[in-house]
Amino acid sequence: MEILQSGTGELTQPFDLDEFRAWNRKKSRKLVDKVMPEAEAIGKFVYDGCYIGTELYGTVRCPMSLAREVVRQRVKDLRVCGQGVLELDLWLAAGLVKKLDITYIGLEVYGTSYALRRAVESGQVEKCVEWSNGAITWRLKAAAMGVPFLPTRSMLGTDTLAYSAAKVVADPFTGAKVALLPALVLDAALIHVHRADKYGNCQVDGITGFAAEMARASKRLIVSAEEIIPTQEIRKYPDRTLIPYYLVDAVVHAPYGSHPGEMAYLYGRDEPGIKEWVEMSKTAEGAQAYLDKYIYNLQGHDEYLALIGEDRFGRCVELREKRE
Amino acid sequence: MEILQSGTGELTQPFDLDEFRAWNRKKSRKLVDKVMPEAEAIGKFVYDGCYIGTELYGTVRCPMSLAREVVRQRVKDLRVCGQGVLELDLWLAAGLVKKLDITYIGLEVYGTSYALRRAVESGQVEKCVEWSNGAITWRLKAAAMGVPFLPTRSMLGTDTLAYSAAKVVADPFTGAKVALLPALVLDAALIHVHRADKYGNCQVDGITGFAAEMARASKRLIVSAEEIIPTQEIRKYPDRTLIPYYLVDAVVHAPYGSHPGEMAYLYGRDEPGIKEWVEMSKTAEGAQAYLDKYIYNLQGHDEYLALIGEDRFGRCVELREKRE
Amino acid sequence: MKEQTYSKTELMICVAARLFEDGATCFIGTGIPMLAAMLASHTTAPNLVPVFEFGGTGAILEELPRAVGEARTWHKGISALGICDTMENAQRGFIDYGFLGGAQIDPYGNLNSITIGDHDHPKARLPGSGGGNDVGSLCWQTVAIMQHDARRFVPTVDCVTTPGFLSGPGARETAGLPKGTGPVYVVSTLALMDYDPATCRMRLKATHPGVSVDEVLASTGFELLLPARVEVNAPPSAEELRLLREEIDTEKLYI
Amino acid sequence: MKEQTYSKTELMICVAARLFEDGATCFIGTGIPMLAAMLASHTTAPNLVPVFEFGGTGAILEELPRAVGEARTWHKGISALGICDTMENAQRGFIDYGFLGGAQIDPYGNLNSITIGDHDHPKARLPGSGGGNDVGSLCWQTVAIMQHDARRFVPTVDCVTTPGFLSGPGARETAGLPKGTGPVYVVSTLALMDYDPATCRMRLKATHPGVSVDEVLASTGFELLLPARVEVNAPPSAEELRLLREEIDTEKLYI
Repeated sequence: MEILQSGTGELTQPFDLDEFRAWNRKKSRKLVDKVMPEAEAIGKFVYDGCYIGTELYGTVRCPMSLAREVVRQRVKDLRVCGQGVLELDLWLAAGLVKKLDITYIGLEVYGTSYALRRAVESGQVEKCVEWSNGAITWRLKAAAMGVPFLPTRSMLGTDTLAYSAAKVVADPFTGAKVALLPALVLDAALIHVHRADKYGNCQVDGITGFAAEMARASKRLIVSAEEIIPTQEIRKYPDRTLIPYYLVDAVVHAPYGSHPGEMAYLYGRDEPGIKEWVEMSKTAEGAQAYLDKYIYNLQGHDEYLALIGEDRFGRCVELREKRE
Repeated sequence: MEILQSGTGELTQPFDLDEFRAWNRKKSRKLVDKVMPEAEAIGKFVYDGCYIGTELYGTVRCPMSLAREVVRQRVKDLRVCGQGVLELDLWLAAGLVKKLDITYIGLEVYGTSYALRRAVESGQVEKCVEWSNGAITWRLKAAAMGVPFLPTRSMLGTDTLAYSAAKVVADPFTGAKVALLPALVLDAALIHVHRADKYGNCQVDGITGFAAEMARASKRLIVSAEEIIPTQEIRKYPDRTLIPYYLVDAVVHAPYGSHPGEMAYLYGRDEPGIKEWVEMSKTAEGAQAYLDKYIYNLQGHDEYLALIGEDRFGRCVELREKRE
Repeated sequence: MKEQTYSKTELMICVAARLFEDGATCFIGTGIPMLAAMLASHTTAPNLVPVFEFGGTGAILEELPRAVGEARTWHKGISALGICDTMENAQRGFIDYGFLGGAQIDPYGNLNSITIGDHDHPKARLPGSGGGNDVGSLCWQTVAIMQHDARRFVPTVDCVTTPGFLSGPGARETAGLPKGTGPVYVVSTLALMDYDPATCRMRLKATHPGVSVDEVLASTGFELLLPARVEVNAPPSAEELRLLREEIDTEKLYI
Repeated sequence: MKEQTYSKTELMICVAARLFEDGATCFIGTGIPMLAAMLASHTTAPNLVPVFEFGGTGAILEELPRAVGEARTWHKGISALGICDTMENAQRGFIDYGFLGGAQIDPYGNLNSITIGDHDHPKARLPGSGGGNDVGSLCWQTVAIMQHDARRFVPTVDCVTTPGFLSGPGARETAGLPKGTGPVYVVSTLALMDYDPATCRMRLKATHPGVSVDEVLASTGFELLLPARVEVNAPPSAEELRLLREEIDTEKLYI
């Protein structure tokens, strides 16, 4: 296969599809109760140096309670597939991240991430390998499909490609140039859903982002759910199962698990909560104070819920998207 | 790109992704009423020599009423992407098919298709290019993704590959062999759904087969629906939209449109109806008599509904899958 | 136990059903594999996870599916998605077993369901590869279920539709098929076969009750390897027959 | 009509909003593009089909989205699927326009949002490519919305994050990007720019009211082409301002 161009970025997480297949072969297909506390789930499946990803944004259906637990347990040297807002900001501010396959880390309407700037400009993050959002998703999709790569017509001709680990080849059918995106298999993934049963069968309302792809591209999958439902409900609507149980290693019950972000149809964004991070993260000291207040000083998500309080959650619930 | 092996099968439908992009650019994004009778839909969008596909099986959520209309209009020299039961049998028996990208055509529990045997063994079907079910779906998926090919680890080392138009190359990341499946863009596709609005936004219950992929891989898409629903219902549950309106060219209202096949949660298979075809299709004359009785002698689906009658449909409704 | 009569097909289904591993994911093709899977899920493999091509996974098999896409393939199931989900699960290594049929099989377990005779001018056009090739390529272990006669058990299949061991040891890996995959058993109307690990050739494992080794050999169009000891399969139990006749194939589609 | 005061940002949003084609599919990035799209859908482009990265298509923009995945991006929408649906729609040619921002832009419309300075030892680490590269690669026409000063309008961007015309005529096609795609406009705080078809270089099209051509040129770090006649953009209408202030950015996030 003649390579017309190779991105100079490191393949941060080398892959071997047969090894991934062998891993998947060992995962149990039995219906086993996987409900456990967040501390146990993160303690068991997220480890120093592991390659990890979170699905959707810190402000949208994001496993924020799990992301906070990763900080609380001070897991180090993470390699992260990075598209995120608050959740990756917390990890960067806590100094947990060593390498990034980065697509976008920022504060959306509030601009550039201060935590990202500090972590990268200081050299604390050792490597940034660049990708587009489409590309990183297609990399997960390649792993989810069980193939070594997927082609795309995106990224061609740019430095995004030059600083990636993609390769450009000529399509053998038409001769057209395409970029090949290597499959990305995660060591661990965190995904937050509306509902799951105790075995890990998951349903999501609204957009599905890249949950289906990331769930299938991960060796270990920790799911947090707003609600734990009976399996009977899953079996009644099997066409709503976005993530089947056999992909899942842990199910964590996490009401308001996306706070201060939103959960469609359940609660809206907590804008003051988001702005608090935006303001405090402007300095390293402020960020540290935020981590103390919302993570290190708390035992877990239950204490976080108590700290935020029913009043504030109530206001978020009022702001929820409704089916009309 | 070094080619290690090339299937000897013809690329029955050559493709050019930029031409497909240009086609898609011209498709209207406006919300326009596309409801029309089946005769008009087939007359407008299915033409002699076109490359066509149907989604799912003749016995399962299959656009049987549209498939019968294709026979009624005696559209000739069809090139067909073939995975089917009753619907493709009807086309083969009616002598409409010139070339097949075949994966499976048979009668499932009732065995080999007599119509297929007659059509191929007599030379009436000029070419059979072989694929696996996975491969043909991934070919549609490639087109749906807008890429020239998708890799797979299926088909390697077999005559299925040798008689296909796939190519084997070495993965440039790991050196492993993979088969590349060329994108397949259909001239026309027929898909039957549970519900659609007048613009063509579609919902399906139960398995989705390859509807999402085929809808996105087709230049013209004719949808038949058991029920036409208000767009308000679509906008209330946008997460149920499997096929968005901008892909759709015609919406045909077709209650019991999958008969004698089933429609999950609405009606079950009409086993005697299926057996009637199995028996009659054993001979060319029998098949012809069936076509006369159920297609040529009728003006359209309304007359078909009258011929079958409410009693028989009622029995099928009793046999439907229920949510429990 | 009172002796019961049973058909060759019933026996074959029972022998196949006993091969299902409890708690394993099994890709179920049309026909006999469906009956065997359903029987297994009612007997020795209650935690079997059936996987059907067009998207149904984890169905409770209360009624026999007659098509790989009908609602019975996801009845009270875990998920009802699409063919890509299923095939990509297999490609990613999540499907333990595949149960398949074919018109011809060769000593290496390669199956043919494309044509008898020349591909472009066939004597008989068969249904085509279907999901068979994907199952044979991508599932960890495949089990073929076949009528047993010398026209079906042939030295060389007219088309290799579904890969067995291809030309022998190492051939799958050389072709690029996933590591560690391949055929494990053939269940026929006469016997149960496995494969010799050294040569990858089909080997008799156990005859059906009342069938002699000679009859099996005479009905096989190639040299079937013989182990040191040929076992004999147990006949269908009364309960297996009752399930098959009264709960599984109530419409007598197969038995 | 009574004269109204307005900010540069408000004017920029109005000029951008007027570029939306009614009935077109538009990929909307975070920030100013969201306000412009919402304003357009309330004025000249009621049949606009907004497309948001993580799966929302055809939303009715009743409230300003603040994130490209929040529920407002599919509120009363046509479909709420995933990022693959959206990106693959673009790759397949279904997205007419993309509205984008960036930290730097060069004469060929290439955008940078990766780093200022050396990639591996940056002076400033920016958010990254995000969906920008996909939009610039795959949508038919892209419109950049930028603050206008010489630090942002630069002769060469530090990283080509999102492709404009790359190095000039034919470069996109040579690189393999889809035929017929590319940047069409830049809306800045000072002016509206398009591109000269012969050279693919940025060209002044219309200044904002009260802004001189010289001011635009002085704020541009490269030679901006001048057409025979430079137009002047209409100021925001009273209705545009009312919509922006009272219905769109009610939380004053941007204006």
